[in-house]
Amino acid sequence: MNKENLTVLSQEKLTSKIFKMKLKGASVKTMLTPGQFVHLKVGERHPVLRRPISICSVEADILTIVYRVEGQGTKLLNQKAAGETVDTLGPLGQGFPLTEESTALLIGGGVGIPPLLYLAEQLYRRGTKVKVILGYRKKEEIFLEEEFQKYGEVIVTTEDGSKGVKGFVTDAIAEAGAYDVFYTCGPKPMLRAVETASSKKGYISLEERMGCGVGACLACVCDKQKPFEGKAYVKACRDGPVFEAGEVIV
Amino acid sequence: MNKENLTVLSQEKLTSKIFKMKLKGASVKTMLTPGQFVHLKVGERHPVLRRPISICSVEADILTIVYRVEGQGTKLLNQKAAGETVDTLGPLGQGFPLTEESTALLIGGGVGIPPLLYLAEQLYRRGTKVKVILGYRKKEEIFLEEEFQKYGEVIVTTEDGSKGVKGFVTDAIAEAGAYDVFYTCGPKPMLRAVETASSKKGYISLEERMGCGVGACLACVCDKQKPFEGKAYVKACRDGPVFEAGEVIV
Amino acid sequence: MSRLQVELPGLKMKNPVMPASGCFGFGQEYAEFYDLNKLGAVAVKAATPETRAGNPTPRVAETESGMLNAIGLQNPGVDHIVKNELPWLEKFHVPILANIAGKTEEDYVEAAKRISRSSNVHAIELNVSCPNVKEGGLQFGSDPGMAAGLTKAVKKVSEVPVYVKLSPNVTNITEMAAAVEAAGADGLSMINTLVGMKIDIRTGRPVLANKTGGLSGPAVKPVAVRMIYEVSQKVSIPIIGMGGIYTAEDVIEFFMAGASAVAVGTANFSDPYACPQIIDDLDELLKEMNVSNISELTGRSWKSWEKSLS
Amino acid sequence: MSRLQVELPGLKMKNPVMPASGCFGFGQEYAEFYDLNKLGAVAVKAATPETRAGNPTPRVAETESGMLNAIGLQNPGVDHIVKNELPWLEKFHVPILANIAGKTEEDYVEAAKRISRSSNVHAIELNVSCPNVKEGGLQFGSDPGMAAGLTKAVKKVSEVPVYVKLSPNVTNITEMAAAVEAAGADGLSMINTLVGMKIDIRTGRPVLANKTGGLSGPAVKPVAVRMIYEVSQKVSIPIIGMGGIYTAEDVIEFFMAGASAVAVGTANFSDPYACPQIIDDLDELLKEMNVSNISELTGRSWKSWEKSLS
Ligand SMILES: Cc1cc2nc3c(=O)[nH]c(=O)nc-3n(C[C@H](O)[C@H](O)[C@H](O)COP(=O)(O)OP(=O)(O)OC[C@H]3O[C@@H](n4cnc5c(N)ncnc54)[C@H](O)[C@@H]3O)c2cc1C
Ligand SMILES: Cc1cc2nc3c(=O)[nH]c(=O)nc-3n(C[C@H](O)[C@H](O)[C@H](O)COP(=O)(O)OP(=O)(O)OC[C@H]3O[C@@H](n4cnc5c(N)ncnc54)[C@H](O)[C@@H]3O)c2cc1C
Ligand SMILES: Cc1cc2nc3c(=O)[nH]c(=O)nc-3n(C[C@H](O)[C@H](O)[C@H](O)COP(=O)(O)O)c2cc1C
Ligand SMILES: Cc1cc2nc3c(=O)[nH]c(=O)nc-3n(C[C@H](O)[C@H](O)[C@H](O)COP(=O)(O)O)c2cc1C
Ligand code: FES
Ligand code: FES
Repeated sequence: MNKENLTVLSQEKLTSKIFKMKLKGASVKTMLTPGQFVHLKVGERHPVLRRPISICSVEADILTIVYRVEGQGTKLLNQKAAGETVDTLGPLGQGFPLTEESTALLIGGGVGIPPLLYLAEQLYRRGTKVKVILGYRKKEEIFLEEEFQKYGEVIVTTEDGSKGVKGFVTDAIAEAGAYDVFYTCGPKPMLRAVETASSKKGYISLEERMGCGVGACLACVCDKQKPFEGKAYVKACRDGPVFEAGEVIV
Repeated sequence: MNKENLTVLSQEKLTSKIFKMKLKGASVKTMLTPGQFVHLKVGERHPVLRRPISICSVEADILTIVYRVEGQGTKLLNQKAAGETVDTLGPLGQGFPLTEESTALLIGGGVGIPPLLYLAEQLYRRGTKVKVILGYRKKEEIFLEEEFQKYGEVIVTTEDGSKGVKGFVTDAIAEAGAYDVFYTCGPKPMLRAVETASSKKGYISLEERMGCGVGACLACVCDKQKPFEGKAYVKACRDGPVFEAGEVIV
Repeated sequence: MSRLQVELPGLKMKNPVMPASGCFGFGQEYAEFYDLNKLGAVAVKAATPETRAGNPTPRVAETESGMLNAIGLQNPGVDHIVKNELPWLEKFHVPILANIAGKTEEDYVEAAKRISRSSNVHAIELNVSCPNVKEGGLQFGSDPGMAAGLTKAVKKVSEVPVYVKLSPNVTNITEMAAAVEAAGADGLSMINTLVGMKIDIRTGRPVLANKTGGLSGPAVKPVAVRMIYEVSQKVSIPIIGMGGIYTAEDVIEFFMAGASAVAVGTANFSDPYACPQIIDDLDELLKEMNVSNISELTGRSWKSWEKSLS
Repeated sequence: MSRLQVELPGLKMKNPVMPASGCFGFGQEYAEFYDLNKLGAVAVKAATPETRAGNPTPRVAETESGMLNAIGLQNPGVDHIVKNELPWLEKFHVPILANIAGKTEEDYVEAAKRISRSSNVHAIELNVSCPNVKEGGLQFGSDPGMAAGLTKAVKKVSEVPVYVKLSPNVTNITEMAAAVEAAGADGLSMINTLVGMKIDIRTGRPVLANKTGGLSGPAVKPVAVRMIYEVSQKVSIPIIGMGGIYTAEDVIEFFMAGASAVAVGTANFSDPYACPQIIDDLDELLKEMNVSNISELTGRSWKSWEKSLS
């Protein structure tokens, strides 16, 4: 666990609300596992809490994150200009385990998409066949599609049908064909739907509201499906955000 | 009364803690009277209260203020770079009345010095003879001395004697020689000392902690020496900050 | 009816936003910034029967996301207010909520009697919760029996509806609210300020001359929302909500908690245009939310309803 | 003796700064950031006799300069804590303040009995003020008689000094403090969180699954300072002060108000290095202020003293 003031290299607008930001610093070299996240302090005194954002990709000492401007915190993040710094804690949590299986299906929705890019890259490098389903609300909100195409076949779904398959990500699973393992990240209803739709082994990444981000405050607990060794819960920030499908109650 | 986002033109360091800032905007043209102040909002959401800062000089639509970095608010003000804006309310309050007398003695201490510069300029333009006493703690903290020299004779005092007269501003009044009216601005103990030391007509400018800055909240009241028309108090923000010496209890 | 219109006892308001008592004087100063007709109502500064000089200065101190004040109910006395301050407000079509305070029950009764006869005073707000005066105020605000007695006595003499302004500095605010409702209060205002203090570490002394002061501003908003949420479920009189409102979103939050109108205090100091800005934004926001009248939102957080908003 | 050293009943501390209960788990996580020997003490997460699952999520919400939490005392039960959590802390030379909670007096007695026997537990903190559980907690924290009874019962069984952690959600905190002092409390911790709420206006529902939560962080600091200022003048047992402490200056402010040690909660979430940073800065600041031991500052704001500090 490191805390470092990473230097902003660039901000790039991907859609009306989604931005790609590049940050540079020594601690980035320790961000090795896709699915882990960084915890960002976006202002000096305000806001009080840090913001969890997934690692989207890493090249040497340069971290890329992709975030949606939602509320106060992401707005402040968006105001950071090149040369300014962002107090960054990370890498935090447990990321996606890289499978030994031959075909992996990655299913992402909304701001659950970014962490899958780093995963896609690493799987591709290991020789795993990568298939990707990316879910958006509409055509104008599509981002990162081309980046994923470098690593495998990409199916896009849009709720309004303005591009790709009309509907939700689950509507495209059949079209994706055979796979051995799935990885998914996105809003909870999507995670539930994917868990239900797939009988394969899989990994899900959960979003929970966080306090400390390091495992000390118990803000982010999730109940386990079956208590194991007396433990009935896990902490999304430390034991997760990635869990094996079926391990926790989503 | 105007509220405008003035554009920062420059920040210049005068001493280790004192800065000169130039701001531009249409409302600056209404800032005609020395001794008036502007009320600055230095952050978007924080801090909650505005900061009162005196008008130090005005040229066309360019306002100059000189401020000392004290706490949170002035620190944020100091971080504003050229091109950024500052939400500025003003001009507020009652400034220094320009005298008909022939010789004016201006006595300033610390951050009470800036408003006297605009006064010196206007008195000078009207043909009033201007004498100035500026009090500092030590040589390294001297600022604006040269600017005042354009309008009249300047005596500097330092508490440690490292430059000019050793001691407080009152220790230099005798040296300044004859005058008809005095104008003073600085910390309360200094104002009291000047009031006591001078038997001439004079005007003092008061610093009070403010809430609204416009006369609505009664945070900044000062008691009058003699109640007038039933009124026992005045508001520093609206009836002042400048009062005739002897009018209010300092 | 417009989206923004609300009607509370005595107060027919074109929108639910009024400046809070003590943060707007008697309106003259802010009238230099905008047309006061824009406002839903005006809550004027507290009046006491006699002239009050208030506390020594400093009277305000800033805190994180808030401020402390200890003005101490400075005011020229109810008669002076009725004669010299309120008539000026007559030129605006805006109902006035007249805040009154006192040391004894007689004080409140006296002030209520005199001010409620002013033609543009449409309701009275009993300030039983001022934390900045030594006597009266706070006691009435923390003892349900005393608050109820006071409410009854004032109701007897007032010619206009009576709102009781509750203090948050109590163990059980619902009990206070229920007591004054039973005693005949027509509405509630909540919350007044939380008692707080700031110490200047350079001098070792409290910043405020009065030592303690009332905390207001965004810092207290969660406490206000919680109290309105609790009280609104237990009383049937309307609540004027306040405590840290800065934006139209905040207004919606207070309505959803259980308010039927709101007051804006500290925000006026951050931005003199706070009230008209909030009113304009609120209209937009309600349009976006597809709400035909804001009063539909009152208590939304605890009422069950067919479908969620978005 | 160093500038920072303080001694309170049971707690011999090399500096007056400890992480606050519930904000530091049992230390393991923050030990990855720095050496816990740096700390003056550690207040560990509340223990109850039985395992508690706590509240559903979301359990935290952010507010202006503060946060709400409704963890709901989730903990593995006192026996598990004694067996599996506390021993790990033995390798540090840091006294432990063990926070305990319960629904009934028997619960507290049971927890106190068992945890006070742990070799590295140097004092117990009775959490009579948790706003996030349905039963117990808050009642004990708002009724002086009940709080006193509980204190007596726990004192009887505890092998270490007992601190009572007071709730700020009361009309008269001084009365509470006096009652537990009379009942034998060795010290006070104050303040716990203020009850608050945040509503998500998009859904119309409270953000927290528990609806209400406890407000902490810089927003509440003025309330904490005021309460410590009032209570410290009326009791003679020491106070561990907390509520919004983020900086060394804040620590000084709490001491001047009347605290003899401090706890840091929310600040750990903003910056995992908050505690060691504050400790380092505090040493510097005291040097600048020419203070030879920080305990000289306790109550400085209300005690008269020869000359001001600067
Ligand atoms: C492990 C993890 C990884 C994430 N990765 C990404 C990412 O790569 N890109 C991205 O755009 N978003 C990501 N999110 C969501 C992101 O954290 C929130 O959108 C962000 O915190 C919102 O902050 P705000 O100040 O803009 O919104 P506000 O609504 O003002 O935030 C208020 C509070 O709620 C919390 N909060 C609000 N929304 C969420 C949420 N969805 N999840 C958790 N906490 C929330 C905030 O952190 C803050 O404490 C991730 C969340 C988690 C838990
Ligand atoms: C009419 C008037 C004119 C002024 N003109 C100047 C000027 O030209 N240059 C300059 O450097 N300073 C001036 N001051 C003082 C200046 O307002 C304060 O130094 C400044 O507000 C400190 O803010 P801060 O956030 O840095 O300090 P903090 O101590 O963090 O401020 C906390 C609060 O206290 C208030 N406060 C602190 N010190 C003062 C003070 N001395 N007077 C009034 N309020 C204070 C702040 O406004 C704020 O509300 C003037 C004050 C007044 C009343
Ligand atoms: C400077 C100031 C003066 C106040 N004076 C009064 C008053 O005279 N009567 C009263 O009932 N409340 C008074 N209040 C309380 C406000 O009306 C309001 O209840 C409180 O400030 C919370 O709202 P806010 O956070 O929007 O300011 C005052 C508040 C402030 C900040
Ligand atoms: C997430 C969280 C959990 C807490 N859990 C406990 C607890 O278990 N027992 C307790 O006495 N106080 C608990 N508290 C209260 C803190 O110990 C402290 O009194 C309060 O947060 C004020 O300090 P702060 O503003 O520095 O956070 C908790 C606070 C937070 C934020
Ligand atoms: S966020 Fe604190 S334990 Fe996970
Ligand atoms: S600052 Fe509000 S009346 Fe002067």
